[in-house]
Amino acid sequence: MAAISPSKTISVSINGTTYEREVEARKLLIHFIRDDVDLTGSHIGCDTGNCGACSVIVDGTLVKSCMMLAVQADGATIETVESLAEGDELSKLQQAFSAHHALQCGYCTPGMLMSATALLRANPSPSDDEIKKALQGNICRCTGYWNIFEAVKAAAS
Amino acid sequence: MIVSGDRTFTAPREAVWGVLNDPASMAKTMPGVESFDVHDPTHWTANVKIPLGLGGLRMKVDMEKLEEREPEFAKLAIKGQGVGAMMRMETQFELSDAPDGGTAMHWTADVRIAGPVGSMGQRVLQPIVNQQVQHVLTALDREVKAAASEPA
Amino acid sequence: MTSTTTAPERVEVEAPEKTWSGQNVPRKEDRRLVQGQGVFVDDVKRHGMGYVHFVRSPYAHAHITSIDVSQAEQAPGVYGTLTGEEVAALTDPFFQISSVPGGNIQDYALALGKVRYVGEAVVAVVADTRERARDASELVEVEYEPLDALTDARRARDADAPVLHDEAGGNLMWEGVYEWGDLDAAFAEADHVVKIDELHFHRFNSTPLECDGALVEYNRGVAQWTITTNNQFPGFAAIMMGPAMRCGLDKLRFVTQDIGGGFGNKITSHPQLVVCCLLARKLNRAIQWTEWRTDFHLSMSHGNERWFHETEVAVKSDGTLLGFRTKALDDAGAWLRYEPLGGVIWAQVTPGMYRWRHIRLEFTQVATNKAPVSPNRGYSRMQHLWFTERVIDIVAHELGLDPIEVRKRNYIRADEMPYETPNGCVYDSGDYAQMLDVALELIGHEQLEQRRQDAESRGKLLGFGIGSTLDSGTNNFGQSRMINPELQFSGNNEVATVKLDIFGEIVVTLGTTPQGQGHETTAAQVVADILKCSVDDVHVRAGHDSYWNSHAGFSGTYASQFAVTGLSAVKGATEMLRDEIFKLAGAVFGGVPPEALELADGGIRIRESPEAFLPFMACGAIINANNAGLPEDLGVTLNCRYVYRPPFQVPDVERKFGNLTLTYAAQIHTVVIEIDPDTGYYELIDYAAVDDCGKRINPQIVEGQVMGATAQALGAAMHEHFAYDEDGNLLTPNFYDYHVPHALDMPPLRTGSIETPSPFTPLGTKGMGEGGGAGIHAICAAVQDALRGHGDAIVWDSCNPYHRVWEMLNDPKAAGGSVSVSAA
Amino acid sequence: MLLREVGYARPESLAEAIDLLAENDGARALAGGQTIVNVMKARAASPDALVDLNGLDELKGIDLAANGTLSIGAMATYTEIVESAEARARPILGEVCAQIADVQVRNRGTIGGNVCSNDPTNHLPPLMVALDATMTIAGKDGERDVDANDFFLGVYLTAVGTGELLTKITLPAGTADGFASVTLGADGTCICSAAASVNGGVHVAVGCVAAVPVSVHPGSSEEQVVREAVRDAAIDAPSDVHASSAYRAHLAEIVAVRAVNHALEAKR
Repeated sequence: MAAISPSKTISVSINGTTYEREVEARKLLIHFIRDDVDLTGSHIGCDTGNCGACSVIVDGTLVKSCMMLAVQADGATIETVESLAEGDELSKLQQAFSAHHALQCGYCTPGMLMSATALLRANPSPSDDEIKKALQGNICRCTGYWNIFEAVKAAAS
Repeated sequence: MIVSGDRTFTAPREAVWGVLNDPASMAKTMPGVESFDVHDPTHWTANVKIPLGLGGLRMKVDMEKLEEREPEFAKLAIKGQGVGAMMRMETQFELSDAPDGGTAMHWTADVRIAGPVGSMGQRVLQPIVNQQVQHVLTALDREVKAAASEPA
Repeated sequence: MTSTTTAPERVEVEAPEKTWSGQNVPRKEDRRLVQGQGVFVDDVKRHGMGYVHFVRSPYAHAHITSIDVSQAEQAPGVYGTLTGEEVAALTDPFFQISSVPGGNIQDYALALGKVRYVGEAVVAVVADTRERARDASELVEVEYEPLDALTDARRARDADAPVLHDEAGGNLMWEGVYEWGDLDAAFAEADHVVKIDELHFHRFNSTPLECDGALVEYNRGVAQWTITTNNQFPGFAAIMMGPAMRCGLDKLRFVTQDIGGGFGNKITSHPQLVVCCLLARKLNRAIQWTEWRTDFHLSMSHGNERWFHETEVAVKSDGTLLGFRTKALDDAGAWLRYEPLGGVIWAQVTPGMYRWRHIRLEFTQVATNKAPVSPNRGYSRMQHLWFTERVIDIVAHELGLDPIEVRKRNYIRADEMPYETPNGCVYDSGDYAQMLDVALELIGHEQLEQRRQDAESRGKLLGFGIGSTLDSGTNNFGQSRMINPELQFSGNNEVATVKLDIFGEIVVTLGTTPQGQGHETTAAQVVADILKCSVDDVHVRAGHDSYWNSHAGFSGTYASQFAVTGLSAVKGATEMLRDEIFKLAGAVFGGVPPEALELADGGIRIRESPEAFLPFMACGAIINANNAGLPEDLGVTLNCRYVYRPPFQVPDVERKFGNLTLTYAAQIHTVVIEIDPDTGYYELIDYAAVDDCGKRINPQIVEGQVMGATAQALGAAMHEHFAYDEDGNLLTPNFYDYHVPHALDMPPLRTGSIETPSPFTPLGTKGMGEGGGAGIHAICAAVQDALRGHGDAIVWDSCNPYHRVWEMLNDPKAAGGSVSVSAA
Repeated sequence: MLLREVGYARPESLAEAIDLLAENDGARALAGGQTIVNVMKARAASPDALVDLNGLDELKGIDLAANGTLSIGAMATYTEIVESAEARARPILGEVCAQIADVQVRNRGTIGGNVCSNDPTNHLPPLMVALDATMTIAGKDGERDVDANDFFLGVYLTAVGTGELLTKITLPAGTADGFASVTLGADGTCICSAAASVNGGVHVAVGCVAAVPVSVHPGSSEEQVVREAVRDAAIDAPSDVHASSAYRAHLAEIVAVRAVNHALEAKR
C-alpha cells in the first residue's frame, strides 16, 4: 500500500532531459522547475492560480505549474518555454510575438507562449474568439493583449 | 461583521444563564474544541480546530467576560489567534422571560477576522461565520435542554 | 497623418532608405524574452543564500507590546531574524521629503513600536529554503494591542480620529494652497456656477506581473553591498538608503537586468532593500527576497486615493469654462514613501487640456491606516485629469450641452502652442481638437444614435464617453520645493555612454532601468542613424548596473521621459563619439579636415576618395591597442559620456509658478458601452485611442504603450480597487478578488495617432506611456451618458463596478453624486 | 505560495485511497488541486496529508446508460466533460464546465473537486442541486448515495465524511436545463449564479448567496413566480467587495429567471 510520506524521489523529463531529485511533498511544481532544475523561464506572478505565468505542458496538457505539486509530476514529461526554439531558430509563434510586439516586459510571455502553443497544437487555425478563450488564463499587464491576439493569429496562418 | 439574532429556550432563565456562564458547558457548544482551560471566573482559553473540508483551522481562543448582570446580561470579548487567522469578537446576550414561560435570548456579535484567512474573501468568511454561529446555537439548545433536565 | 491599425505589420530589418528612427524595428530584447532567457531578479541565485520571509501585521493599527523571535530562531534551517528594534539601532529614519508636519514622522524599514496598516512588515526571518523561512515566521510571537483604525481620509482630521503618527501631532501630512488668476472676477463673469459636492478617485495600482524582489550580497572587506533588484529608480532608492544606513552611495551597487513591469510601483522598495542589506551583513550570507502577490497587494505602492470636495466651476452659458475652485484631499496611506510629491505633481497639468485661467486648489494630504501610496502610472496627474474630465462632463450634463462641443470650445488650440498655463507650465505642442475628431471617426460617432436605439430595442442602455488626457513627461524636480522649500533639488538629467571597443563594437550603456519599454532597441535606432550603421551593429547593454553603467542623479525609468532624457543623452554621447571618430580619422589620414570626411558602411571615409576608408574596427583598435604615434593633443578616447540636462529654471516657490515638465504628450480615447439595466453589468463594445507623443522613434513600441495603459485603465475603471473594510483589512489582496482584465475582457480597439513634434527636445520626441488614464475618464463619462434619462445619476467615483452602476440606476439620488447649478 | 509541510501518497486503487483517508484523520483527498492547493498556499487551512486521486481510473469514466442516466466519475476533468460525447446527453453540463475559470484550470480541475470544495462561487454545486444529481460516496463500509440537495453542508464542507470519498455523480436524463450568472469580468468568478431544470417541475438552485446552494421549487416557470420563489427563500446573501447583500439578493432573482428561461429554450 502507498505510504504517506513528507518527501519523495521523483523522476521527471523536462524538455528532453530527465531529472531525478528528492523533493518535499509540499514543493510546488513551479518551484521545482525554477529553483531545483534551474529552468527560470517559467515565472510566478500571483499566489492564487490566476495569472498563468507558470503555465507549462505536462504530458501534453497545458497546466499551471503553481497548482500542482512536484511529486505529482513523477514520471511525467514536461515542456517549458525553453523547449520552443530549435537551437537558435525561434518557433513561428516566438517570431510572431516579436514581430507583432506582443510582449513588453516579457514576464508573462513564457506562460502566454505555452498557452498559445497548446492552442495551436489542438487547433491549428483558431478563430479570434478561440484565441481569446485559450489565453484567458494568462494575465498580461503590459500589452492589453491585442498584439498577442495578432501574433497568435499570424503564427496560425 | 455584525451578526445578531433571537432564540427562545423552553428552559427557565436560570438554566440558560447557568449554561452560558459555565465554561465547561460553553466548551461543549464551541466547534472543534480540543482543550479548554479556565484561568479564573472571567478568563478562559480554548484550543479549537474549526472543521473545514479542506483541512482544519487551528486557533487558540482567549475569552474574557467583560460585564455581567445575573441573570440577564453578559458581554464577552473573544480573541482568537491562529497561524492563518486572527479573530476578534465582542458578543453580548440579554435574557428575558419569554411570554410562554421559557427564556428569550437576544444576542449580537461583532466578529472581525484578519490574516491570510481574511484574504480568502468575504464570500467565504461570512458563510463560515454564519455556519459556526448556527453550530453554537444548536449546541447551546442541546446543553440548555440537558441542564434543565438534570436535577439541580 | 492618421493610421488605424490593431497591430502593426512586421517591418523587415533592412537598412532603411532614410533613418532607423520612425521605423517599427523589432525589439532587441525580444529574442531572449521569448525563449525564457530573460534574467529577472528571482532568477538570480547565490551559493548558500538565505531566503527572507516577512512577518506582517494582521492589524491596521496596533501597539506592538512584545516580539519574541526565540522559537523562530531555533526552527530548522533558520539563519536568523531582524526586528524593528535592531533596525532602529542600526539605521536612521528615512529622509522625509515633506516639510512639517509630515516631515516629522519617523520611518524605519521595519515597524517600530506600532503597526499602521495590515501587511506592514514587523519581523524578517531568514532560512535555508523559502518554505522554512515561512514556517519559522509562524513561530515569531508578536503581541499587539489593537487601536482603532482610520480608513476614511475624510475623518482624518476629526477630533476623535485615531492618530497614526504622534510625531506629526495629527494625521495631516502636508497642505498647500494653489491659486492662479482672479477667481472672484471669473465667478463674477460666469453665467452659471456648477457645484459638485464630492468626487472620489479610488485606490488601485498597475499590479506589474512580477512582484518586487532582491538578492543582496555584502562584501565585508570593502563594506559594500551589491543589490540585485528590480527597483525601477535606483537613484532614488540610493538617496533614501545611503543616509539611513550611514554609508556612502557608492557602497550601494544596484544591478538589474530584466524587470517584469514597473509602472511606478517598483520605486519605493527601499525599506525592504534596507532589511535585506542589514540581514546580509548580520548573517554573513546572500539574502534573497521574493515578494508574493498578496504581499504586494497588501503593502506596495498603492496609487493615490483622492477626494475632491466643494468644487465650484465658473462657466458661461455657451459652455466656456472660466475657472474652478476645489479642495483636494489625498489619502497617502500609512507612510510617506514618495509623498507628498503627489501634492505638486498634479500641477504639471493644472488646467488639463482646457483654456480656463482662474484656478484655486487647496491640497491636503493625510495619513490613514492603509498601505502607503507611491507613484503609479499617471502618478497624481491621472487623479487631477480625471477630475477635470469629470468636471467637463458634469458641466455639459447639467447645462444640457454636448460634451464634444464643450471640449472643443475649451481645448487649448493648436495655434496657441506653445501654451503657458496659469501656473507657468509650457505645453510644447499639440492639436487636441484634431485628435478628438480622429477619435470620433474611429469609433463611428455619427452612427451613435442609431446604435443607441438598437441597444434599447434589445433592452440595453448604450453610453458614449470621451476621455482626454495629458502625459506630462520629463520632470523639473524643482517642483519638489513647492512641497518643501528646504529641498535642494531642481532640473533633471540622464546620461548615456557610447564607445567603440577594441574590435569596433559599438557599446551603449544607459542610466535607465527599463521594464519593457524597449530601450535597447530605440537607443540603437538613434545611434545607428548618427553613426550610419545598422541597429544590429549597436550593442546596448541590457539592464543596469550602477557600477559599470553610466549613472546620473535622476537616472531611472519613471515619469515618461526616456524618449526625451534617455534618448537625448544617447544622441549627445553618440555625436561626441562621431566627432571623435572624425578627429581620429582626420589624424590617421594625415590631417584631413572633418568636413572632407563622411561616415558610411560601418566606418569613415574621405568624401572625395571613398577608397580611403577606416572601418570602426580600425578606429577602435588604433585608440585602444595601437596608439603609438598619434598626435599628443588628439584628445580622443572613443568612450563618450554625455549628460542631457533639460532646460529648466527653478520654479517660483512663492507663486507656485514655473515650468514643471518639458513635454506634453496627449491621448484622447472614446468608448461605447452597453449596460444591462437588470444587473448593472456592462461591456465595452467599442474603443478608440488616439495618441500624440511628438516624433516617434519606434511607432510600434509607442502604440504598445498606448494599448497597455489603456488596458490598465479599463481594469481600473471597472474592477480594480484596493478596497478596505472599516477595520483596515484589504478586501482585494490577490488576483482572485482584484480582477485585472483578461483576454476575454478586451473590447475591439482602434488606434490612431497624430504627430506634433516637440519644439523643446533634441529629437522632437515627447515622453509617453502614462496617458492611459483617459480610459477611466471615458468609461465614467460613458456610464453617465448611458444613465441619462434613466435616473440621471452623476458618476462621482472613478471605479464603477456592476453593483455601483445598478445602484445608480435604482437609487440615483443615493448612489450618484450631488451636483447643483446656480446662476452666478 | 509556500505550503506547510504535508504528507503525500498516491494510492493505486480506490480501496487503497479510502484506507489512507480512513487511517489518517488529517488527510484530505487531492483531486485536481485547483482549489485546495491555493488554500494551502495561503496557509488558510492545512491538511496533514494529501491522498492523490490522480491516476485512479475507476474515478474517471463518463458513462451514459440506456435509460439516459449519465454517470460521471468524480475525477473527470472539466475539459473531459466538455469534450465527452456521452456528457452531451445532459448538454448543460459541458456548457457550464466550459465557463469555469480558464483552459489550464479546466484541464486539471475535476467535477468532484468542484462540488467537494463547495466554494460558494463554484459553478457546479448549484447545477448539481438543480439537476437533482445523486452523489455516490464510498467509505470503508461501502457506498452510499446522497441526494445533491443534502450533499452540501457548508463552505468547503459536504456530506463526504472523514475517511470517505466522492466517487461518482449520477444525473437523470433530461435536457431542459439552464444556467445563468453575473461574473467578475467576462467568464470570471461568479458574483451570483443560478442553475435551473424544467424537465419535470421547475427546480432552481442559486449559488453565491449562502454557504450552500439555495434550492427553490417555483410553482411555474413564469418570471414573477420564479422571482417570488427566490425572494421567499429569504436569502441572507453575504456582502463583499463585488456585491452588497441587497444587490446579490436582487441578482439571485434575475439569474434565476434567466436560468429558467435558458432551460425553457433548451426544452423547445
